[in-house]
Order: sequence, then structure tokens, then C-alpha cells
Amino acid sequence: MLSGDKLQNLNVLAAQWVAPTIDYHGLAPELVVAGGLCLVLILDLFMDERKKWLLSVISSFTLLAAMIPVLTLALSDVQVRSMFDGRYVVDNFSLVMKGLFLLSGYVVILLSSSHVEEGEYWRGEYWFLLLSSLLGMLMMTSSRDLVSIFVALEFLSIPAYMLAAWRKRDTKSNEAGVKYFMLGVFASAVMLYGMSLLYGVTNSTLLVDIAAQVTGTGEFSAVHALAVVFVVVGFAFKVSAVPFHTWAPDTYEGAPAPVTAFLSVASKAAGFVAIVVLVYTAFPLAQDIWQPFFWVLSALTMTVGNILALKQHNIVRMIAYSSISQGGFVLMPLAVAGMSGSANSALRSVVLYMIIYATTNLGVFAVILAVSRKTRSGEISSFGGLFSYAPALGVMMTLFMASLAGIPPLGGWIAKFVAFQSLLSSQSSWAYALAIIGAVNSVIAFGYYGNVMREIWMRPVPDGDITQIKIPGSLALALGITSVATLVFGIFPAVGLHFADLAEIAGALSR
Amino acid sequence: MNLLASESEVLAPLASGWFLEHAWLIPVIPAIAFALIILIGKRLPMKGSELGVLSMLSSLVFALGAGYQWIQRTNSATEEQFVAPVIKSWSWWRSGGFDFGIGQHIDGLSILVLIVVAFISTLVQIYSLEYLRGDRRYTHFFAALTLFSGGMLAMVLADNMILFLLGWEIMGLCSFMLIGHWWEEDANSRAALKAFFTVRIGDVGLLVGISMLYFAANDWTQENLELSGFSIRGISAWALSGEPNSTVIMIAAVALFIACIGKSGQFPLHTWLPDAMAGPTPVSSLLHSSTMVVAGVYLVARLYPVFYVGLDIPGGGGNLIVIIGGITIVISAALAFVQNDIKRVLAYSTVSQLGYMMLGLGAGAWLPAVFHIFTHAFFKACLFLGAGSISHSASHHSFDMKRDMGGLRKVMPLTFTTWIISTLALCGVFPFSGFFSKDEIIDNVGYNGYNLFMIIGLVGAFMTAAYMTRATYLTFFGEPRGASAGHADHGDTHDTHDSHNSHASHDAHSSHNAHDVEQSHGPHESGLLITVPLMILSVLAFSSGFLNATPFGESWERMKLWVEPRSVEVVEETHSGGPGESLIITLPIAKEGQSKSVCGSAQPETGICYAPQLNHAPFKWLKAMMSMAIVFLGIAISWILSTLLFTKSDPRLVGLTQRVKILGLGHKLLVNKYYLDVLYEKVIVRSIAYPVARAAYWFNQNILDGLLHGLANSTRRISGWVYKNVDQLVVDGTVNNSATLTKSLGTAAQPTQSGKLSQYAALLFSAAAVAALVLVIINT
Amino acid sequence: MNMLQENNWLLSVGTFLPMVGVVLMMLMPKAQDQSVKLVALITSIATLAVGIYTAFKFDFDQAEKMQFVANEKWISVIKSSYLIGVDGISLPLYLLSMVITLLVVIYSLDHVPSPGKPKAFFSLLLVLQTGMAGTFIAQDLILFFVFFELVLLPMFFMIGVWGGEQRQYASIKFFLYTMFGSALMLVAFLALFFKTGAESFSIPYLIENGGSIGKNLQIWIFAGMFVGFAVKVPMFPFHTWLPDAHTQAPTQGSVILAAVLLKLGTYGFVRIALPILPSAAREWAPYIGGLAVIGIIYGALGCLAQTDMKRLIAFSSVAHMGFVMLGISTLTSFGINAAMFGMVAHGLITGMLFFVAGSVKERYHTLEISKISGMLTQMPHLGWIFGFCTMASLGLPGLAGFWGEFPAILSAYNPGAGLNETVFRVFMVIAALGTVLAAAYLLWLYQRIAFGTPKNSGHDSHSTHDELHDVTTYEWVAWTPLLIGILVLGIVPNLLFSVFDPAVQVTLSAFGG
Amino acid sequence: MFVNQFLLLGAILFCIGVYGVVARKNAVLMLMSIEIILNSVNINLLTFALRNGSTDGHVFALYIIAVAAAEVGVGLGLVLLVYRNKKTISIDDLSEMRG
Repeated sequence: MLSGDKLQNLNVLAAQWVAPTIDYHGLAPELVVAGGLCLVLILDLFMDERKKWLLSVISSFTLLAAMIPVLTLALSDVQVRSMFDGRYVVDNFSLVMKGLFLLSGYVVILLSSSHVEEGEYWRGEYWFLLLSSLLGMLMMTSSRDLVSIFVALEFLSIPAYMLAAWRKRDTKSNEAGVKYFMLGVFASAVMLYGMSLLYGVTNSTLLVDIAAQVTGTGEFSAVHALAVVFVVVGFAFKVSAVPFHTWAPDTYEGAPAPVTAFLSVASKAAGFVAIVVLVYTAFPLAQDIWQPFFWVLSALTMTVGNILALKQHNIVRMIAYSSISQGGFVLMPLAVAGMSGSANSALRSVVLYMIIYATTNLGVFAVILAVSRKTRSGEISSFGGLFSYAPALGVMMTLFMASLAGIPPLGGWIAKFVAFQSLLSSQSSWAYALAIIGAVNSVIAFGYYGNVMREIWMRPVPDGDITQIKIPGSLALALGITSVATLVFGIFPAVGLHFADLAEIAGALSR
Repeated sequence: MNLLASESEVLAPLASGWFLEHAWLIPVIPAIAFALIILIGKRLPMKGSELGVLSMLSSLVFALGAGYQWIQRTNSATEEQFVAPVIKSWSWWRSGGFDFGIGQHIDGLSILVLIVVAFISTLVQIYSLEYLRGDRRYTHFFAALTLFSGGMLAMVLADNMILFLLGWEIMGLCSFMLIGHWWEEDANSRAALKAFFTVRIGDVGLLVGISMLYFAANDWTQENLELSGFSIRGISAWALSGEPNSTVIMIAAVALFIACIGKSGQFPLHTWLPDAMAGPTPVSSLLHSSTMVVAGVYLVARLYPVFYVGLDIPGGGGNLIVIIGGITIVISAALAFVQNDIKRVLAYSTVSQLGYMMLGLGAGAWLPAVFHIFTHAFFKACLFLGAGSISHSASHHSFDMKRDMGGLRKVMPLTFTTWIISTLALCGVFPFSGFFSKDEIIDNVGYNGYNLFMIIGLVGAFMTAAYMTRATYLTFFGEPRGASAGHADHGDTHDTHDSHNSHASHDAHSSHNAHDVEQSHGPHESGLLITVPLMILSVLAFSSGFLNATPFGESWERMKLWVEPRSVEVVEETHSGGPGESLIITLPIAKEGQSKSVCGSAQPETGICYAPQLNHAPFKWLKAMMSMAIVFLGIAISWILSTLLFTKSDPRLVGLTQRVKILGLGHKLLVNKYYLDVLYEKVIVRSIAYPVARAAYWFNQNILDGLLHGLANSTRRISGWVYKNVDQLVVDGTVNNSATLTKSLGTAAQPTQSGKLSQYAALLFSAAAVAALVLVIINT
Repeated sequence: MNMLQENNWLLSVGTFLPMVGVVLMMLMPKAQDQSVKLVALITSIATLAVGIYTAFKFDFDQAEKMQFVANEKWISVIKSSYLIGVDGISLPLYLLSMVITLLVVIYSLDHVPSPGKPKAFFSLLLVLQTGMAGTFIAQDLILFFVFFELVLLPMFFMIGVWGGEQRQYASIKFFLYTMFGSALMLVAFLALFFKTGAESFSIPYLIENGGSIGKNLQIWIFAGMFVGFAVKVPMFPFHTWLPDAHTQAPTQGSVILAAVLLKLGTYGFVRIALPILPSAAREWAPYIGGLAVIGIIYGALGCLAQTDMKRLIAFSSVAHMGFVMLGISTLTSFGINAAMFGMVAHGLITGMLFFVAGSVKERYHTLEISKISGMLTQMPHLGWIFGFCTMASLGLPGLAGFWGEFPAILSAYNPGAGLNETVFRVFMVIAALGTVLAAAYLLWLYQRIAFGTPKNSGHDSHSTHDELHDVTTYEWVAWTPLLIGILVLGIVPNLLFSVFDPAVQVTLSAFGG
Repeated sequence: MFVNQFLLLGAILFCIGVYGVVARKNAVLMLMSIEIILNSVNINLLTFALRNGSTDGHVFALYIIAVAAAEVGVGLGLVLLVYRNKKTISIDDLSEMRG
């Protein structure tokens, strides 16, 4: 029961409230997307069935349009735009990540369009949900406050739950949705508990304020540890780090392929964004807490992901596990990000890895979609002899697989290389240990990537029919973009590294 | 370098000449000829054989020219002057500070052997023109012969060990090709393989020896002579300089001698030589009697200082070389008794003669040994060619004395005469060449204090005389048998020599068409192309001995003058290399008998010494008579026995070996060649080729390769999850072993992915809780 | 190390020209196999032409210096640059890779192994060529690593698609082995990078500063590199991929594998591991030497146990590379010269042997030694060529093989400073015995295959006699250069030694000469 | 100060919720347990806000309530979907995909 003066106090606080100034240029990308999704929602109501393919066009153009302000922001000489006294920040990091989200979202739409056209789907809602989830991601990149981070997280998750369960008649799809939802909500609940503790010990939800107070030592350090772990768990779930990965395989397998692509790339990336932002701006002094945590997470993630992936027969499920273990490589440098000198390289490596991983993985899904149009099967064996009747697809899949396996001169290798580099730059014995684990894992990984290549090149066609595969234009476009990007990132790593290098988080405590 | 540019007061300038300067052409010619034969030989009228013969002739001319000029050179020198070898060398290749030269090292020894090789090769090639006419691989045969001569000549005049090794190996290759000339028959190719392989084993010694000598000597030679440690001259000088560490040089000498054992068919590696008789007869007479097999002996003579110091030859008593030589003499001579194949008799006799040479070298009788190379070449070549001539024209290409020969003296008078001359020479009967060399060896061996081995030598002489008499008797006396009696058809000769010497049947079918004519009428004398070389050789077999006829006093000892290097110290003017420009510092000549002379193994005060001080036994007629007596005794006994045994078939002797146990055992032992082959082939080779290699391979497949397999298996049993996958994984062997391991781990991890939502949630939260707990504990 | 910069475009052209050919082929419609072959042929010829031009431009008087050095920005963020150049060590191998590729292409013109797909086949060949050439010119660790890995995939597919019965197993095995090695190698590279102050990946820079690293650390870093290179060589415990890969690979694959790919490992030792980490190299040398001689004997014994001709040759590679590694392990310029020579010689000889094996397989439809006999009567030319290679391979003086083998043995007699002489002398004797075994298995092989009378029973019932034709024109064209090379290098070894020597001297300057 | 009791309450609720999520097989019950956790969070936030005398906690709590509503909406929708297809809401029957 509140005593009177406390209430008075609150009233006073309320009275002093002044409306914040809003930098519309800074918010432009989000606004564009928001407008786009409203447009889609409304048009969906009035548009007749035959014209609904326009919705995909509209939403794709929305994303491209949203790229424009991102570029202008990048070019504008204002380096950091801070709103709501620092709760919502537009810095290089967020711009790079926004670009990544928008483009991967664009590719996902390209993947989806043909897929969604076939089969009785509620198209309008599909695009609407996709866009809103993307909007949540855009927000995530700029959020610098526990509240906004939480909102952004739910904003990008809830539509994703529905997308996962998209095939309403398909029990697998339902199962995927329910599992994803239940665990997701549970994880975010745990995270929220952690956040509440954070708020309690620091009396602020603003990350920068938290940063000053949360340390691995001193008063309340136990609470700090608890809080940090719980918060991180919430996002470790998003990036499906072992042992919080359990939802990923089932969901990926059950959800429609384009959605899986979206989940495995964009929402995973969003999780990493949140982790990076928290680590760099909220817990910079608490590295004693999160470094060991990330060490274990990363080691477990890459190892378990790999050895489970070896067992899979379903291509999507295999990719799910592979993306889990890839996540382990992304986490790798974070295990030393607290050490002097390796903070920047760790950030760079995470961003670069996300960029390259996104391109490659989207490419993989593009190929899977294209092939499954003919084979109607998710089995790895259905790729048998692909090279003999669809050489182009075969070569592309080989490229993507090799890139994921980290074989030069394809994108994957530079990502892995930079990860190793920033890990070892700390020169601590823990780092070397983790590096060895990573090296061994990168070999094991070839076990299943190579398996796919083997199917494509060295195995006979399972059902012997070698009819050509008709690839719709959008899919072809997606394939083109991703494969070219994969090659370019590999052969001219400077390109990818340029963006990765730009990404600095404003307000991050630089060591 | 120009050797004539010698300014020295004391010293008369040494004569030289074009042939000496350009001796390196001698091996080059055959090499070129070989290339030509390979390339265009088939198109030539005589299938390339003419190229071979011509090249050999020209080499011979060059060699003789060089020999003549060498003699002039020695004559131009003063009595005690060191006659410098004519050395030219060019840098061949350079690597890591090492300089590998190529060049010639011409002195008496190399000239002598050059002439022998060139001469015999020429004759043999001429002989082969007839002998192999119509052979399937006529051209290849001549190509190989020519290449062989090239290699041998190159080895002989090599100025450094690398070139020496090169020639050495090329000879090995050619012997492989020539023994296996009729490779359709398995036996021949196996004999070829055996020969190459056995020699190759010895070559390990050569490699090791060369390396050791190089590294031991290089610094010294570079410093004092500006020569690389490979240069023969440098090594010799170094060996005598008293520098070398005794164990190093000893090991090096032993290593080198192992190579000689292999090449010169000394005990215990002699077994390849008799089998090598599978080759065509000209090959046997050229490679395996007169030239190639003496390469080992030549190596010892060439690097004599190394052996001299390393094995302490002047010490007397006994050393590795004499022991091996002595053993070889006796055992091979004994083996020669039980052979029915005439070529094998000769082969074993060759082995034992080589034993004599080794014996001589080992006992410090350098000159007689080298001289024996010279004489032996002629009479042994002659004997082989004679055997060839017999099989060629009389016995339908069979070499079996007991079955297909006998009484041939009437039908082939020429062959018979030459054979007898050479045999006498081989036995060392007085005026014949063998006497002057072999008797000298025995004499000097004794004189240098190796009395035991002198006795062995005499025994050997006795046995030699005996088995040669037996062979002669079987071949030329008694009644004609088998093919030589004219009533032999080919089917007969084919199955006669099934087991050990099936080459005969190959003589047959290889030159089949050429001999259909001769099969019609019986044995007859061979054509001129065969007999002329025989006659030339027999003349030399008789006369060559007089070149160093010690009995007739100093003036006859030409060889000593021409060939033996003089062991005086040479003061090198190191800035201008080459001993041609060398000063004599007059020293008291070391007295006879004191082996630690100034040029012995003791460190000379000044200057450098290239050859050890050797002693020469003064010739005594008494000793000569004694050995003569022994020889004649051998001839007589053997003659009587042979007559009784083979012609009269005296009951007391026939089947004696069956009746008397001891003799039977001995006979058995000999027939089985002391079971050495059994030891080598059945025991050693088998044990390597089969079990060991199998074991290694098994190790490879099951241990190394299967290591990860094993790991995977064990993990699987422990976890017991996926034993059913094993078959799949192994059967479709696509999954890498380590992947198998990790896969089974994956299976072990799968239950975490149960698909049960509540379990997922439990895992999620418990993980978070545990992490939090641990970190809380850590951080407080 | 001072460098010569002029016409530094040469190397890049020579390296990436094949990729142009690949692109051209990709653009072609599927059907036209002939034009595909034509493009491949022209490309490889052009590449070799560039290579030869490079050799002409190469200043042999300064063979110890890096020449045609190009240094472009590549990945400035991680301090890695596009730094290429050749010196006396790289040039011969660089050319070797080009020659071999051309010959393989020629050979393949009428020997495209089943299942056809010439387009893919030739593209992979050319990609391989780029990878191999690039590895030999790269002077930056990262660049080196990229090229080093670039050869993996093409070879993986070449074995896996065009290989024999067990091809898929062999290919995956090959790949995982090599990748395992290179993963550790990468970690080692990175450790090296940071321990030298995180300045640069360029090899010359690291050679200058690598020595400053503490000894124990060096040893660990060296261990990483060792695994990476030793798998490629392959040295004794890591060799088990080789027999499978060789046996299963198509002829062309085996030839390239033997002739060039194995050299990447030994080249790595000479170029990177030794000069950058001298003191670690000294510590490791005895073990390397030991493994090398084990490899020599072991490979020979493995050969003796084989019944399959190709597998035998594969095992002989283990033995021969053992000699190369022995030479390297002596850490003397002489030994390393020998090793370099051995690499080239082994490339020519074993490559040739695999060609022969391929032709035998094609004619007899089997490689079982016991089933082939009397080749000399059926196909005299092939038989003689085979004999020639056999002799060269067993190290007959006067042929190329000898100059790799004998000096290696010789050099082991006194190894570089700080190495235990007795140990290495023991190695020397063992290695010398190895030459005997080499003679044993090779002659044994030759005797049983070439000599004797042809067996026309059973196995070649389906190989009619017109199939047993002698060497064809394509084969002659593809083989003659190799045969000539073997002979010429045997007679004039200085051709190579004079090129290697200065560069090797410089490489060893880290060891104080 | 009576803050601790509230925090304790929050903690207890959190544990109950977690237990419910882990132990309940009924989807709706799971949803409710999650709601309990969220409420425990709210209690925490409010308590802290009160203790620290700042309004952020209230704002956060409001957001959580709003979002929770949305979540429950979606969650029940999904459960309904499952029930329509499988005629059950026991989440243990949702294990088609595993391994």
C-alpha cells in the first residue's frame, strides 16, 4: 500500500514529463516497413483472389524501399542518432544489421512467392506476418533498453510462431508451431525474470546505465550473475544454442520451407543482435559471468549440432542441426569478447559471420525448394544424381555446402577464419582450447555436407526420372543473388569485412 | 688443366698426349652408339650390330692409343718419380655447397682395365654377330652390350666416386637386361632378378661407403688438394695421410668391400653368378667372367689406400679381404666338381679366380692381382666363347657335358686347341699367362706373411687344375654322347635342362630358324666369326703373361713399371692443382719388408702420398716348381679318375657317393651349393617378401587404418545404441571412420531430442539454472 | 628478403588463366564435348606458354630472390595481402604443375573416364591447376591456405565421380584426412600470426620475425603445421588415405595426385615450416627423419604385399616421399636440395608410372599383377616405357630418380647443426636398405608383368586382341615429355640444382647456413 | 522494509510456474503456468519500482501485461488448431518429429 508522499512523488514525476523529440529520418526504415505491412493487410481485405500475387510484389518492394533510408542514413554525416534519451539508437551497427534483415527478408519473399502461390494459403496474412516479424527485427537492432528489447523480441517472435504453424492442416506444421511457441514464451519468461532482477539491482532499464553497475564482482554479484544468465538464456534460445536448441530441429522440419529459411537466418540473426547489444552495452564489465558461459555454449553448440547432424536423413532437419553448429561458430569469439583487444574483432566476426551465413543458408534453402518442386521429398537421398539432370542446381548446392563447410575460396571460410582469428587474438589458453574444438568440428561438419555433395555427384538418381526442373523466376533470382554473394564474399573477403568493420555499437564500452 | 705445364728443377716433364687427354671419349663413344642403336638400329642393314662393333673398335683404338702414350709417360719419368695420373674433371652439378664433378682419372690401372674391357667387348660383339644371328631381340642385345661397355669404361676411368657409382649401376642394369635376354622363360627372368637384387644388396655398402668417405675426407682434401671428397685421388691421398680416424676408415672400407662381394660374386653373395649363366654365352663371357665381375676387384684396387689403411693390410696375419677371398677360392672350386653344365663349371672357376684376385689384393700383392685381372680376362673369355662355340655348332645349344658332349676334339680342332691353351693358362702351367699372375699372387701372399692363405691358394690351384681337367675330359675326350653324337633332336635338348639351366632350350628356340640347317648334319667346327676371336684370345691367353714375367728378371716386369703407382711423396703446389706439377723431395726409399714405410699408414713428414709402399716377393724357381708340381698332380689325378669314372666306368668309383656316406653327404652339400640359395631364397627372401610384408600390410590395414574403426566399435559397444548401424556403416563404406565414431556419439545424444515438449522445457530451464548456479558460485 | 617487382602480372595470369577456360566451358551448351576438350587443351597450352615465358623472364642469377612479386591489397582488415612471387624453389614446381596438367589434358582427350561428363571433368582439371599453381606462388599464409584448400574439392570430385569401385569411400577419406590436417594448420598459422605481433601474414615478414617466438611455443605451432603438411605428403602414420585415393582415382587423378598434390606438403615444409620456426624445426627434425625412414621401409614392405599394380605404385609413393622428407629433416641445404629434386623427379616418374598403370588397366581390364604377364611381347613399346620408369623409380643413376634419392641418403650422414649425428647415420643406413627393397619390389613387379609369356586365359576373354594395342598417339604425345624429362634430369641434374640451390641457401639462413 | 516478502512471493510464483511448465502435459495448463511466471516478473518489477521510486518498473509491467495478452491469444489459437487436427491438447502427443 503506497503512502501518500510516494504517490505525490509519482505525480510530480508524471508532471515533469515532456514529449520526446522523434528523429523521423532515423525511424524511416521502420516507418516504411510499418506502412508497407498496413498496406498489405488492408489490400488483402479488398483484393480478389487472382490478384493476390501482387501482395508479394508489394511486400518485396516495401523491403527494397526500406533499404533507401537505410542507405541515406548510412551516408548521412550524423554518425549516431539517439532517441528517447538513448533508448532507441541508430548507429552503424544497427544500420548494417537492418540492411541484412531487409535483404534477407527480401530473399525470403523471393523464396516464398512461388511456394505460397501453390497450395491454399492465406497469402495476405503470410506477407503481413513476415513483414511484421521483420519490423520487430529492425526494432531489435536499435533497441538499447530492456523494455524496447523485450517488445522487439516479442514483436519478431509472435508472428514467427504463427508462420511456423502456417500449414493449418498439417499436423507437423502445428506441432512445429506449438513447440516453438511454448518454448519461446517460456524462454522469454525466464529472460523477463532476469530482466526484472536487473532492473531491481540497477534501478534502470536503460542499458547504458545498467552497464555501469553490473559487474561480476562486488555487492549483488550473485544477483548479477543470475540476471545476466537468465537474460542471455532468453536469446540463446533464439539463436538455438545448445542446450536451448531443442525446438529448432522440430520446428525447422515442420514449418514450411521458406519460413524455416526465415527462422534459421533472420530470427537467429536477431537473437545474435540482441546478445551482442547486451554484451557490449549492458554487461561490458561482467565478462567474468558471460565469457565462460559463452565458451561452454559455443563448444556444446558446435559439437552437439555437428554430431546430431551426421545422423539426419531429412535435408531440412540436417540443415537445422548444421545451422545450430554454425551458431556455435558465431558464439566462439564472444567467449573472449571481454578480453582487451579482442572486443572489436569479436564484434566484427559476429557480424561478418551473420552476413555470410545468411547468404549461404538462404541459398541452400533456395536449392532445396527448387529441388523439392520435382522430388516432392525432404530426404537427403532425393538429391541423388542431381548433377546429372540439373547441373546448375548441383553446382550451386555444392558451392553452398562447401561454403558452409568453410572451404576456401567460398564465403564460409573467411567467416570461420575471422572467427578463429578474433578468438585467438586473445591468446589465452581457453581460446586455444576452443579453437582446437572448433577446428575439429569444422572437419566433422564436412561429414554431412560432403554427404550431400556425394548424393549430388556420385549417386544414381533414386527414381530414375531425369526431367528438367522448372525454376520460377523469383527462385532463380534468389539463387543468383545468394550464389554470387557467396562467391564474392569468399574471393574478395574485403567486401564482407568492410560492412562488418563499419558495425560499431554506439555507447559500447570500448576496450 | 694442362699437365704439361710443369716447371720443376729436379723433375723431368711427364710426357702426355692427345689420347691421354681425351681418354674420356672412350666411354662416350659407346654411349652415343647405344643411343643410335636404340633409335635407328632396327632400320640399319645389320640391325644396329655394326654400330656396336664399330663403337667398340674405336674405343679399343682410343684405349690402345692412351695405353701407348701412358707407356711413354712412364718412360719419360725418372726412376723414382711419381707418375701423375692424367686427371681432368668438369663440374657436373652443384648443390648445397657440394660439387659433383665428372671426369677422367687415367693411370696405369685404369688404362690396363680400359684396354681389357674394350678388347674383350670388341671380340665378344664380333662373336655375337654369328652366335645370335636371327635372334628375336638382336638389336636390343647389341644395344645392351654397348651400353654395358660404356658403363664399364666410364666406371673404370671415373675420377670420382659418383661417376664410378653411376657406371657401376649401369653395369648392373645391363647385366639384368642381358641375363634376362630370353625372358619368355620364367627361369631366366628370375635369374636376372636374382643377379640384380643380390648385387643391389652389396650396393648399399657402396652408397654408405662413399658417403662416409666423402664426409670424412672432404675437409682434408679441400684444404690440401682443392679436391672434393668424392675424388678418387683425394680419397687415396687422404687415406694415406695418417689423418683418418681408424674406425671410420675401417667401417668405410668394410662397407665398400661388401659392395665388392656382391659385384664380384665373393662368398657369401656368389650365388647369383652361376645362375647368371642363363644369359646368352657371349654375355657370360663378357660380363660374368672377364669384365663386369672384376669391377669389385677393380674398386679395391682403385681405392687401395683406403683398404690398405682401413683393413691394415700391411699388418699381415689375416683381414676381411683375404679371408673372404680364401673362402671363395676353395668353396667355389669345390662346387665346380659337381657341375654337369660346362658354363657353370666355368662360372664357379670364375668365382674362385676372383677369389684369387681378392686374396692378392688383401694380402698386399697389388700388382699380381691386377695382372691377374688382365690375364684372366683373356683365357676365361676364351673358355666361355669356346663353350659357346661347342653348344652352337656341336651340341645343339646344350651345355650339359655328360649328356651332350664328349669326343669333340676331333670334330672341332680349333675350339679344342684354344680351349686347351686357355685351360693350361687357367691352371697356371708354366709358360702360360696364368702362371705369371696366379703364381705371383700365391707367392706374394706368402711373402707378406699370410702363410695360411698361401696354402689355401695352393689348394685352390690344385683343385682348379683338377676340375678343369674333368671338364676338358668330359667335353673333348671319351666317346661322343647325346647331341654331339649327332642323334639328338630338340625335344631331347628341351627336357634335358629342365631344372637349373633351361637357357639351353632358349638358345634353341631363340635362334631357331638360323640353325635348322645345322641340325641336319652333326657336330662341326664353328664359323670364322666365332673361331677368329677364339684364336686371338688363345694367343693372348698364352702370351699375355710375358708382360710381367718375373722369372726372367727386372727387365721383363713391364707391368710393375707401367701400372704400379710409385709410392713416393709428392709435394703439391696446392694453388695450381694437379700433381703433374709436383716436385720430388728425395727421400730414402722405404726398405723392403718394413710395412710402416713413409708411405705406409704413418704420417709422412712432408708432402702427400698417393700409393702405399708395396713389397714384391723375389721370384724363386723352387717355389714355382713346387706349385707347378701341385698343378700337374691335380691334372694327373683328375685325369685318371675321369677316365676310370666316365669311360671305363670302373665299378670301384661309379656310385661311390652312394656307397660312402661321408662322400655322399659332401656330394649332396656341393650339389645343393652349400644350401646358400635355400637360405637366401627360402628363408631370407620369403621371410621378407611374405610374412614381414604381410604383417606390415596387415598392420597398415587393421591397426593404423582400423584404429578409428576400433574406436568407433568400442564406443558403440559401450553405448550399445547402434550396433545395427555398424553393418550399414561398414557395408556402404562411405562414412569415414571418425565420422562413424562421431555418428555413434550423435546416436547417443539423440534421446535429448525426444520430441517431448515438456522434456525440452525441462532441459531448457535446468540448463539455465545450472549455468546460473555455477556462475553464481564462481563469481561470489 | 628483397624482391624483384618487374612484370609482376605474369604470375597472376599464369595462375588464373585456367579459370578463364573454366568459365568458357561453363558458358558452352552441354552437348559439344569436342569443343569443350578443345577449350581445355587450348587453355592448358596457353597456361604453359605463360609459364615458359615466366621461366624465360626469370633471372636465374638471382634465383634466391623472390621475382615477379605482386603485392596487392586483399584482406587488409586481417592483415593479409595478395602477395605472390616465385624464387628458385617455387619456379620448377610451378612449371611442373603446368606441364603435368597439360599432359593430363592431352591424355584425357581420348581417355575421359566413365561416367563421361567431359565438361565437368576438364573444368575440375583446370580448377585444380589454378589451385596447384597458386599454392606454389603464394607468399602470404592466408593466400597459401586458400590455394592449398582450393585443390581439395576438385580432387574430391575427381576421385568420387570418376573413380573405381570404392571411390566414394576413398574420396571422403581423402577429403577428411586432408581437411583435418589443414584445420590444425590454420590454427597454427593464426597462432604464428599473433605471436609475431599480429602484423602480417606475409611469409617473408614471418621469416624475419618467427625466430623470436619462444621455443616451446614454436614447437607447438610447428606441430600444427606438421600435421597439416604431413597428411598431404603423406608421412608414415598419416598415409592411409593415399593407397585408397590412388587406387580408386582415375588415371588422371592419380597422376596429378602423385605428381603435384603430394608436393604441396613437402613444399609447405620447405617454404613455411622450416624457415619460420627454425628452432622448432631443429627439435622436430629427428622425429621427422625417423618417420621418414619408417615410411621408406614401411612403404616398401607395403609394396611387397600388394597384388594390385596401382596400389603397389601408390605405396611406392609413400617410400619415395620418405626419401624427400629424410632430405628435408637433415636441415642442410644439401639435403633440402635433394628433397626438392626428389619432389620433381618423383613427380615425373610416379606420374608416368600411373599413366602406364592406367593404360594397362584400359587394355587388360585388370590391375591384378598375377593376371598380367608378357606385356613385352604383346605391347613392346608400353613394356619398354614401363621398364624405363621402373628403372628410374628404383633410383638408377643416370635417371632422375637417383638424384633425389642418393643425395638425400648422403645428406643424412651429417645432418645440420644441432642434430644428433648417430641417429641420422642410422637413418642413412636404413634408407640405403630402402633402396634395395625398392629395387626388389619394382623389379619383381616388372618381371611378373612385362616378362614371361602372355596369359590369354580367363581374365582377358573380354579384352580382345585389338584391345591390346600398343601405345597410341595421344599417349605418346602425353608421355614423351615426361620420359625426356626423366632422362634429361638424370643426365644434367644441374638444370634443377642450380635453380634450387641459391633459394635453398637463403631459406636455410635461419639455421645459420 | 517489506520488499523482501514481495520478492519472495515473486520467486515462489516463478518456481511454481516453471514447475507447471515442466510438469503439466496439458497445453492450456502450460500456458497458464507461463502466465504465472510473467506475473511473478510483474510483481518483481513493481516491487523494485516501489523500492527505487522510479516509474520504469510500472511501464515495463504494463508492457508485459499487454504482450502477455497477445501471446496468450496466439497460444490459444495454436492449441485450438492442434485440437482441431488431433482432437487432443496433450502436448505429449506432439512428438511426430524427433531425433
